[in-house]
Amino acid sequence: MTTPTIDLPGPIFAKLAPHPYQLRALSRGARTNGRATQEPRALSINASPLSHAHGSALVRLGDTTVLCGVRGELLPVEQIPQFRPLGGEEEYLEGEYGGAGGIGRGELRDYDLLVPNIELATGSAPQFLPGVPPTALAQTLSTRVYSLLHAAGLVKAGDLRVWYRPGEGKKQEDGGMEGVEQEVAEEDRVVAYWVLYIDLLFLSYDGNPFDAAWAAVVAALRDTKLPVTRWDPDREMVVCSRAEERKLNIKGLPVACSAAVFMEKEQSEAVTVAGDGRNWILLDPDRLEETLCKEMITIVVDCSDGETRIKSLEKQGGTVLGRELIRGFVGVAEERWAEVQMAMK
Amino acid sequence: MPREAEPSLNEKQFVAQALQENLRLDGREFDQYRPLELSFGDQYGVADVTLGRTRVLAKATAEVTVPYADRPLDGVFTIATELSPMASPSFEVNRPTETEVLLSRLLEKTVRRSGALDTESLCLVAGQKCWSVRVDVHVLAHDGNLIDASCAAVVAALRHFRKPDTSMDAGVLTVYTPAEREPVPLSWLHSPFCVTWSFFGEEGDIAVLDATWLEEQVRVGSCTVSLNKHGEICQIAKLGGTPVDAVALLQCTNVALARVKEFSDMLDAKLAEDAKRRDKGGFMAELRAENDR
Amino acid sequence: MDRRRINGPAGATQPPVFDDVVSQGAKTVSGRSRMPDASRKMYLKTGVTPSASGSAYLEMETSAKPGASGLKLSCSVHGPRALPRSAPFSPHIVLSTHIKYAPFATKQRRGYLRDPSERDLGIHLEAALRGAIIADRWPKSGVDIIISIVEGDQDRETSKSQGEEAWDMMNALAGCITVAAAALADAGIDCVDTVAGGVAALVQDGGADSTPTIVVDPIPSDHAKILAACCIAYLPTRDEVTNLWFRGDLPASDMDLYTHLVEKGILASRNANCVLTNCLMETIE
Amino acid sequence: MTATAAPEAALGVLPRADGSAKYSHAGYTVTASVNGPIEAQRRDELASEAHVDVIVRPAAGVGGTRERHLEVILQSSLSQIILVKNFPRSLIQIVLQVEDSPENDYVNTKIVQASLNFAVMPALMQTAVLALLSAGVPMKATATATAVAIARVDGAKKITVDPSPRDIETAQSVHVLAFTSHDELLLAESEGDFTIGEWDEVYETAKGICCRPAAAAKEGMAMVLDDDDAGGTDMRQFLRSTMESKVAADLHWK
Amino acid sequence: MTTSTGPLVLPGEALDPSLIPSHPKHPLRLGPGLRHIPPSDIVPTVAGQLTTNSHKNSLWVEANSNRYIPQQNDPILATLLRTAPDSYLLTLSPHTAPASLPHLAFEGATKKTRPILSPGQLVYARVALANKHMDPELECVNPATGKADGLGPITGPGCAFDISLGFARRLLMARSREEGGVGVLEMLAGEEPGITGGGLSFETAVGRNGRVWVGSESAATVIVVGRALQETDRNGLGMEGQRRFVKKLLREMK
Repeated sequence: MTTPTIDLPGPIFAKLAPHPYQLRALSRGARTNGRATQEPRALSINASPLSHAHGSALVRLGDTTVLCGVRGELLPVEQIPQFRPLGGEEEYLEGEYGGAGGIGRGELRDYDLLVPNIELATGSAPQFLPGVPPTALAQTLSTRVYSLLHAAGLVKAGDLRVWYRPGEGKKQEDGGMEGVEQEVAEEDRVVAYWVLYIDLLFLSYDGNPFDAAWAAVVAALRDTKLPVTRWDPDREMVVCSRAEERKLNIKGLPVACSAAVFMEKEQSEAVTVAGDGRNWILLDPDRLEETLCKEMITIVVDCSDGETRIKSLEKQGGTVLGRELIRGFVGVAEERWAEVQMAMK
Repeated sequence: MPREAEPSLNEKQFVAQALQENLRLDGREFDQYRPLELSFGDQYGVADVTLGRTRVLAKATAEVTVPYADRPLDGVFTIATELSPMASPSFEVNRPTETEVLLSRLLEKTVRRSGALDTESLCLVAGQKCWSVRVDVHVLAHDGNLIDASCAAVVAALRHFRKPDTSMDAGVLTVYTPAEREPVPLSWLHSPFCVTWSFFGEEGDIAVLDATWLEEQVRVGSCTVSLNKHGEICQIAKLGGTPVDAVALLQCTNVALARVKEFSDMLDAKLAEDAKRRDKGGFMAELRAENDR
Repeated sequence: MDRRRINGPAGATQPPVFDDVVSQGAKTVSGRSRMPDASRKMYLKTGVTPSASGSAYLEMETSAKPGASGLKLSCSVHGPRALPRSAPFSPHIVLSTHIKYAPFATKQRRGYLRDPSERDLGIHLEAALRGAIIADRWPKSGVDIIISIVEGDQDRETSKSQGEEAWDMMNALAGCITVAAAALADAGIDCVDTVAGGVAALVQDGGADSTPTIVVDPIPSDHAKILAACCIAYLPTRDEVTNLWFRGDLPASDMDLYTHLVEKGILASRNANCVLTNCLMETIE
Repeated sequence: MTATAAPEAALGVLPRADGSAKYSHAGYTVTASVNGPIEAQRRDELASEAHVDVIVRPAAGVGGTRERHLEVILQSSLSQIILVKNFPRSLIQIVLQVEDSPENDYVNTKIVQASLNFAVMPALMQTAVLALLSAGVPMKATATATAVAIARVDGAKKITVDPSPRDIETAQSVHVLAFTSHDELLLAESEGDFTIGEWDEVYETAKGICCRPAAAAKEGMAMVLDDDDAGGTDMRQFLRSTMESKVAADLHWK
Repeated sequence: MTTSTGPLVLPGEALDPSLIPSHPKHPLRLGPGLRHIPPSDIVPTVAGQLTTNSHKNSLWVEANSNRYIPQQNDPILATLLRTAPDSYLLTLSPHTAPASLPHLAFEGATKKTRPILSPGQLVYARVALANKHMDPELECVNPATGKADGLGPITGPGCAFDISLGFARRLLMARSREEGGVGVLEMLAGEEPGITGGGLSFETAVGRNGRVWVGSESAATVIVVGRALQETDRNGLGMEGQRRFVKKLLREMK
């Protein structure tokens, strides 16, 4: 495909032939949305806009607007079929954040204490009309948020445990698997868990949903305050105090940074073969750009404690982004991190 | 929706005519099964059954769950049959076809309703906790007679399966991981099998066992008899099709019994053989468990 | 179990139970701070969803009572667009309205599947708008009007203890009508007039034998008892009511009570209409 | 069964599919069927190229959002190596049935919400590629994939190839990488906590497994069986030898 | 023997230039399984054995598969799906878009004399037109001579059997016994000394789309021939194996 010689008005050209349109813009040094290739949209975060949720955040990334509400509900241990009390509190201490520095471990995952879900079908964009089951995109986003929540160990399992301490303070020096067998009523024990329902609602969709959604999740969790709880032995239930609330201890500040690769050749045909043309890496792609790009990358970094830790790296759909480009992209992500950190304040 | 390819008129006519001459395209006798092969996976509860070019994989699993309110003393037992496009592009996920519905119903009646598995033994804490045993049936290749093959696979998988060991003391339930204690078999009451007859000819007077996909598309009717080696019939299903003489049906069930006996013996043999193979493995597991403590 | 969503724990989770509510079941009446005819402040903004043909966001000033927050609505309009080939011929535009509470919109967590009350709201909204749109301007085409109730008007606990969710739904509906009208205008879909919603209620604040009074834009938690209420969709310049939803029972003593109630409802929607027109003016300038 | 065993594969295991493969490695066993090019349904018909449809089915329980995610990743990667342009408006359907995944003896797994760990990805990718080859679907290149985990074992860093579920539990980060036969990075998925330096090491390790130069491999079939963690299995050579035996069988008559 | 067989090639692999034939006069002809990437790259797209014919100066990848992709002039065995105003629609292989066969593309067919075919009818035809952007078109008459050359609707007792595409190709070879290594037909026809009970009378029509028609008055014969062909194909029987199997079949017939 070549750029037509007749000069159509932008919008029409964009509609008729989006790819050449974008290509022409890029060869002139800017994207169709006027941004430079490595220029993200401004990110604004506004904390606790909701009053019924325990924590919430509204995130705007250009014309992408997502609202996240975190709500805690209580899960009594007898409601957990596979529940297994560990020994004394010491046992719980190892593996606080999603467990033993490892991923996919501990109560958070075993008991499904974190329940993120993303709703796109709010008319947030013409292709997302309600009344249909979640699209593959919505499901993929939910899964990515879910995995990252656990992998990044954002939430502390300890924050979600509800203890019953008959003899306040006094502790048995007894742990280990066998500790389970002789469970004494008087021992301190976990009676319930908080389950965090993390619901994300897209009010407006203009590309790069993951970065926006993840920022909203982090902001909402940082904003989350759960009521202080105690176990009422007589009524055998967990009672919450209206007065006292406790903030969650959120570990670090992981920030997601996504980009898409725009190929000169509209068809990915000549991949792997010499002369597959120029390509541009578009940071924070918008809706139009997403439809024109096959290869995507998302890096989640956390620079809170000095050095850059990577929490997640996802690259798929192409072969342009090799080792060097990815290394370079980490730098871009670091810059993004600083910006988002400011927005979080 | 890509529809299933119909065989040509010529083929249909030929199959029918050949049967009239006591001939089957693959040279089998009317009451002869294709070679049935059964193999178990590395893990407990995985059975792979092939019947000629038909292949079915069944996997049994168990997890602790909350019993149904109306049956506090029973465990949960489900058989999931979801045909994927792997069997044929004409199957779509989340779009049950008639084949799929029929299959799951027959398995339900044959295995579940016939009480092959003692569901009361799955109860852990009355009304609170019980085992949920689940068998997933995966049809990998479909060249006719899914029902018989699937049923054999399900029964084999469940007989082969081991669920985690548990203990109750001081009202506290402990479910042991395989590392802590060797898993234990299900309490199994009897092994039913399905035997499906296909009928051909105007009066459906030609009865054929283990029809191939081509034969199934030509047949005028079919009848599935489910029974165990003691000759106890769990169900008989003749869903529509050309009416068939009752006496002939009886004859069918007698032949069916013979086949089922063969299946049972074959399964027992295979299980024994597999147990021998695992014996060492089991011992290793014990050791592993020891070290863990 | 929904295989297309992340389902959380198998066992049932319970919303927190608070020490105070456990003891006292009776509901606290904060008392109404506004004049009977005054509606709450309303914030309205169009064009919040650029990729939609039209959109609007509406927010109601939060009432004094803690825990009970204001109404927050987001509406997007898609279309008019050609109906699918399968659809039967229609000489006029086909409205499809869709109202959904966000999971975090209310005290009790809402599911993702639409419940009957949400469907009802959708039907009322459809009726209210049909009277306003010049439908025959787009034969064989359809338009989707989608409203997310980001935050419900009332905390459901109280409304539950009252056993009268309907009052909340009426307030919600009034808001939905107004925000939808704004979004339609933003989408440039011709209407005969700007429709807006309003609620009026017959309340009894001073015990059982006190004389009931009529207030506009009621907040259930402000009042001891709501006897009846009506939600009205109203076209001011044409002086037409496109949808009227009445609920409750009126004392037989006063025959005109119903008429008064409706009049107040119209007043309420007039109030809303001012905000609406102002908002649209601004966008034009 | 054991995670260190060399990969095994059989082609054409499903008689009625256009192409099929059964692949077991690192405790995973996956069977794949490929059908196509066949007629695409209206909704996913593409005017200028074939629609690649990937379906991932867990061994037990119903598939959920996690499976959709895996499907999306595989779909976008495989359509890169398949010559989709050759078959406009058609469908190439790949069904991946997980038969076995390594069990973690230290946990009792949950089934109802089956959620495949993404360490299954290499097995899925490899099986899909083999099935595509067996179906003779025209491709630009082949691909090889592997999984790598980084763990801290008493302070020291330990890189594990083809980690077991136990390894993954205790790992600090887990990585899945896939390369085309032209040594290009086709897919990279990592989660956990790591530095770019660590990722580099992972990259090197993975590349060593997926893209060992043929020259090195030529030093005898022994390479296929070698599976020490240092070198790891030579996936490319494995692919080659698998296809060699398939083609030899097909062309026995020559 | 002008055709020489090269090494195994995988999609995307670079070819050893020495393997590419260079005939002074004839232009280089690329067969199936290869694509030319301008300017001068020749790259395999399927896994198979690189085969060259120095005489024709042609080069292709020998492989076997099940999914038929229409090629011009291929003889095929198709099933009639339905009748369109001026043509018949036929299926070449399951789940693919139907091919069209004009009503007048039969020997001596006119509006009046054209054969009337009913759905399900098997037709032996030739692919007249095939390209990736259009559904294929068939003909039952040689446009040059106007003769049927044995093409047309298949009548008379007999049955069609599925075979692999590679096997169909072998059967269609001019000297299928010597080049293709298929001897069962001669053996059954009793043209092979040392095989008693042969001399069966039957006819066959081989379709490139992996279907072979066996016609005979005796159903038993049809079945025996069909089984012999399928067995030879599926279990890759060599000459000796074929001989043994044929003997077995003939014994059973008694």
